[in-house]
Amino acid sequence: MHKELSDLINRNVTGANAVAYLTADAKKFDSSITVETSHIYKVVEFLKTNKTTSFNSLHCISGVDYTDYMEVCYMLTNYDPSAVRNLTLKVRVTDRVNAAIDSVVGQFVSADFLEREVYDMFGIKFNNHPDMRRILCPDDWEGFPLRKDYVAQKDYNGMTVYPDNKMNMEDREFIVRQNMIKKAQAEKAQ
Amino acid sequence: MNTQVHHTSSVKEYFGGLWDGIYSSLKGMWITFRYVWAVAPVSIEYPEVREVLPERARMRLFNDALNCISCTQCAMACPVDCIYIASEKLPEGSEIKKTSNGQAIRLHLTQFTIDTALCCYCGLCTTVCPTECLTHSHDYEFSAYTIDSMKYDYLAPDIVAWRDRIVKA
Amino acid sequence: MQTRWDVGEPHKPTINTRTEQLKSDLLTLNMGPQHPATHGVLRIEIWTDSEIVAHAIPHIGYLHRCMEKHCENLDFRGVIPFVDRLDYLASMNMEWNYAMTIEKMLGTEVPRRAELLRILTCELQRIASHLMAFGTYAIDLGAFSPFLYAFDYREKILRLFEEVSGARLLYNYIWIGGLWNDWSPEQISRVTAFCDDMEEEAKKYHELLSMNKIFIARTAHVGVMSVQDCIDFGATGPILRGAGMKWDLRKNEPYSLYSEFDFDVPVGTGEVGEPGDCWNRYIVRMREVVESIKIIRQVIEKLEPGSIMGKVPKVMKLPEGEVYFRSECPRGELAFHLVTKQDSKEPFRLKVRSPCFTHTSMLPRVAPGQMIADFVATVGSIDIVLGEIDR
Amino acid sequence: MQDGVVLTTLDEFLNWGRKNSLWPMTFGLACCAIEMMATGAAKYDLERFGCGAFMATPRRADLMIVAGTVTLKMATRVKVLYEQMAEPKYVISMGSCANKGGPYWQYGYHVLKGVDEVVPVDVYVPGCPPRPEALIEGVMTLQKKIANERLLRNKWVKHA
Repeated sequence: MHKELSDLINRNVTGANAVAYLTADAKKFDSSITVETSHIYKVVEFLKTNKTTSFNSLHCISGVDYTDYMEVCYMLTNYDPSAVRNLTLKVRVTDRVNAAIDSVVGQFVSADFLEREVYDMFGIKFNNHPDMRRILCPDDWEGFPLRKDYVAQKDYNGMTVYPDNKMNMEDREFIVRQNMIKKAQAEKAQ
Repeated sequence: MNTQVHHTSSVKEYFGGLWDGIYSSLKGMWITFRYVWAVAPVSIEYPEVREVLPERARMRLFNDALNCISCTQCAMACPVDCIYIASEKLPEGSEIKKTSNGQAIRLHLTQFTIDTALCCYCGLCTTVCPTECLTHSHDYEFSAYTIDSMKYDYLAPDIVAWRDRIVKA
Repeated sequence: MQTRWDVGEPHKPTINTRTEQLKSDLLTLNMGPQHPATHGVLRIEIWTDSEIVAHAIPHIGYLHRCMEKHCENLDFRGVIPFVDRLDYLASMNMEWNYAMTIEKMLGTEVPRRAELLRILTCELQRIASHLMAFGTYAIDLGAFSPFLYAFDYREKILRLFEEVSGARLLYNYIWIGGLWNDWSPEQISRVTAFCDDMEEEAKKYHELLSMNKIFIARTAHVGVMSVQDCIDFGATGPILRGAGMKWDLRKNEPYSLYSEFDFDVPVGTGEVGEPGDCWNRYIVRMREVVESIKIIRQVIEKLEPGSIMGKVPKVMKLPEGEVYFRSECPRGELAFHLVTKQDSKEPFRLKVRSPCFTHTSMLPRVAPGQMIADFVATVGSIDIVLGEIDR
Repeated sequence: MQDGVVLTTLDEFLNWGRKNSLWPMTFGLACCAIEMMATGAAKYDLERFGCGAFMATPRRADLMIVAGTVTLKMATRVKVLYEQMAEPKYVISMGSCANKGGPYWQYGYHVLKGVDEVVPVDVYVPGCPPRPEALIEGVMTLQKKIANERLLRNKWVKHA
């Protein structure tokens, strides 16, 4: 299904160069279509409006951080009992400092919250999104938590995130302290 | 339409609606009123009447330190990392003690603490323990005034006293 | 008739001309993180014009417990207790969906008895979750006694789950490859007894609340969401069915053994009020309880002895790949997007697609033009759980 | 004069009155809130301890049961709610999450490690979630604590 779909996209949306990634074992893994980042809005619009393989709902947008590039996966479905279709559309973002993709809120209203969550967790901004704010973390939160190189901030308006007296440090270093005591007794004995 | 458009209802509609309201409420109230005699009381007077917990209930963790061979399987299986185990090598000549099911204890357990304030009572540690010494007891009455009193050191003598107090399944 | 929910400009205040000069601006109201009607820690910023909601902006994230960051550092068995805590009213369905995602990737074969018992437990969990929704929805509208009835029968289910798994609410019972322990025949007979009582109880709830004139006045024609609206917003489960579309993953994309059972999918037909309003969403949930009882009875007939745990390696190493698995939960379609690296012991990325997350995004579309009391009824009727929204 | 018969009996009477009418505030955060509701429901009835009337506003409540995970975004609200409560106020921290961060302490960048960082806690109820009986036992432990409070004996006698 993915092969013809990617050819269909390439024919209708110029410059989208959709590449279908087919997994060896379809029963175990999902296959997907990777699309050019700048053409994401046109591809989604085409997938929604074309007659033959239409997808009328955006099920989920999930970001994945592969350290050298970040991927945004759009899961499209067709809510029509007669023609049930699912598709995973992928877009790659290489720029980690100010990453930006076109928002698809124009086509699917459900993308509003989903894109805000991808921005909150990965720092990928979405152009012409009605309300580009963090959704889960507080607005003045530093850093983007789900990136692989994320380090939690020390404290957040007065409360320490990892207080030392709660980390059970003395239990973890129990072995280290035992060895030091034994070494001290050994020196005293000599 | 959300904002109810104000329409003047006829006399029949008005009294009909009134009767519907009273009748449907009365039917609901009759169901509740039947509970006075028709249904046995449901609530359990907790301190006096204690419900018998099922055999697999997962309450406070208990470790029978004599049988523990300090293999740290439970510490690795715990998703929350709240089990802290330390053990040391036995000196050469000492005799090897046996656990209840016959396994030899080669390491001497020096520390076995579980921080029940972090524990999520998922039971993954009890399934991994080879000598079945780490189990869930049926004791849920251990609320405390201070947070540090919730870190239980299973080698301490008072824990053995606690063991006799609970009913161990 | 004025369109009820054009998102763009807010609802124009309907003040009659005489008080026009009164320069009354919109009042901002915080249906704050601590509020009896928000089912947890959801904050809705309401701009009201004298009791009519001009527009509403939901603020979530007050229960963001960084679950997806945890899943990147936990081995595959250690993730199950965290998946329980997503939708803590339907933990069994969460575990089952996660277990099926991993089993699809591993290709393990789950024995038939384990698969049947999974359907039994998850349908029981669906009844418990809908009872909870019924109880709290009645409290939102001021009726206290249905809450006590609902919790009385919910305790019976929790007792059964406690005997089987050991915990009352967060079970860690459905493992990857099968189940932790088995149901004894005595427990199965108690399930059939429970199903018979639950059937009468459902009729009693119908008389107690569904047909109550006050309840109908409070919920009929309130918070209407059309089918096209639901599909645009990606709403699923009782909300899509309440709007009138016959869509249930267990029927349309059958997973596990659901294709062997016959049950029908209740749909909001609008016998009271119109399809898509609060009453129809509520009645779809109550009819789903009866359908679940039908499924449980068929499962108990088909049960036969056998092993309950498939062949799963002791240390689980998953090949490289990506899976997106959807299943039908009491609140809608839950899905897990799992990405793994070659021979990894923990998931590289586990994204949870939460139905309540998309249902909350519908509130700004439905709120304008409603009274505040009706807005409370709408929030109650979409039955959201904050653990799943904020993850 | 400190522990004279008059002040002690008066104190006991006051403590008896206050400990048997603790009004909790509906403050459900997460899974423990469901167990708190189950405690308030018919089977394990909290009403038998005079503790069943769940008040919506902090003004009319004198017991705050923190049931669930307190996140950093929610912590400021917990502090504000605590300050809005009338003075003889008590806090029960219910569940591992409220005690010390619970299962979310390791990678929980957004989770407050224990509610006692923002609010003084009287009784910690362990469990995840604690059984309804464990919550009732927590309320009884709090009642023991209230029973021997020294209300009059400290205030009236200045140079005690």
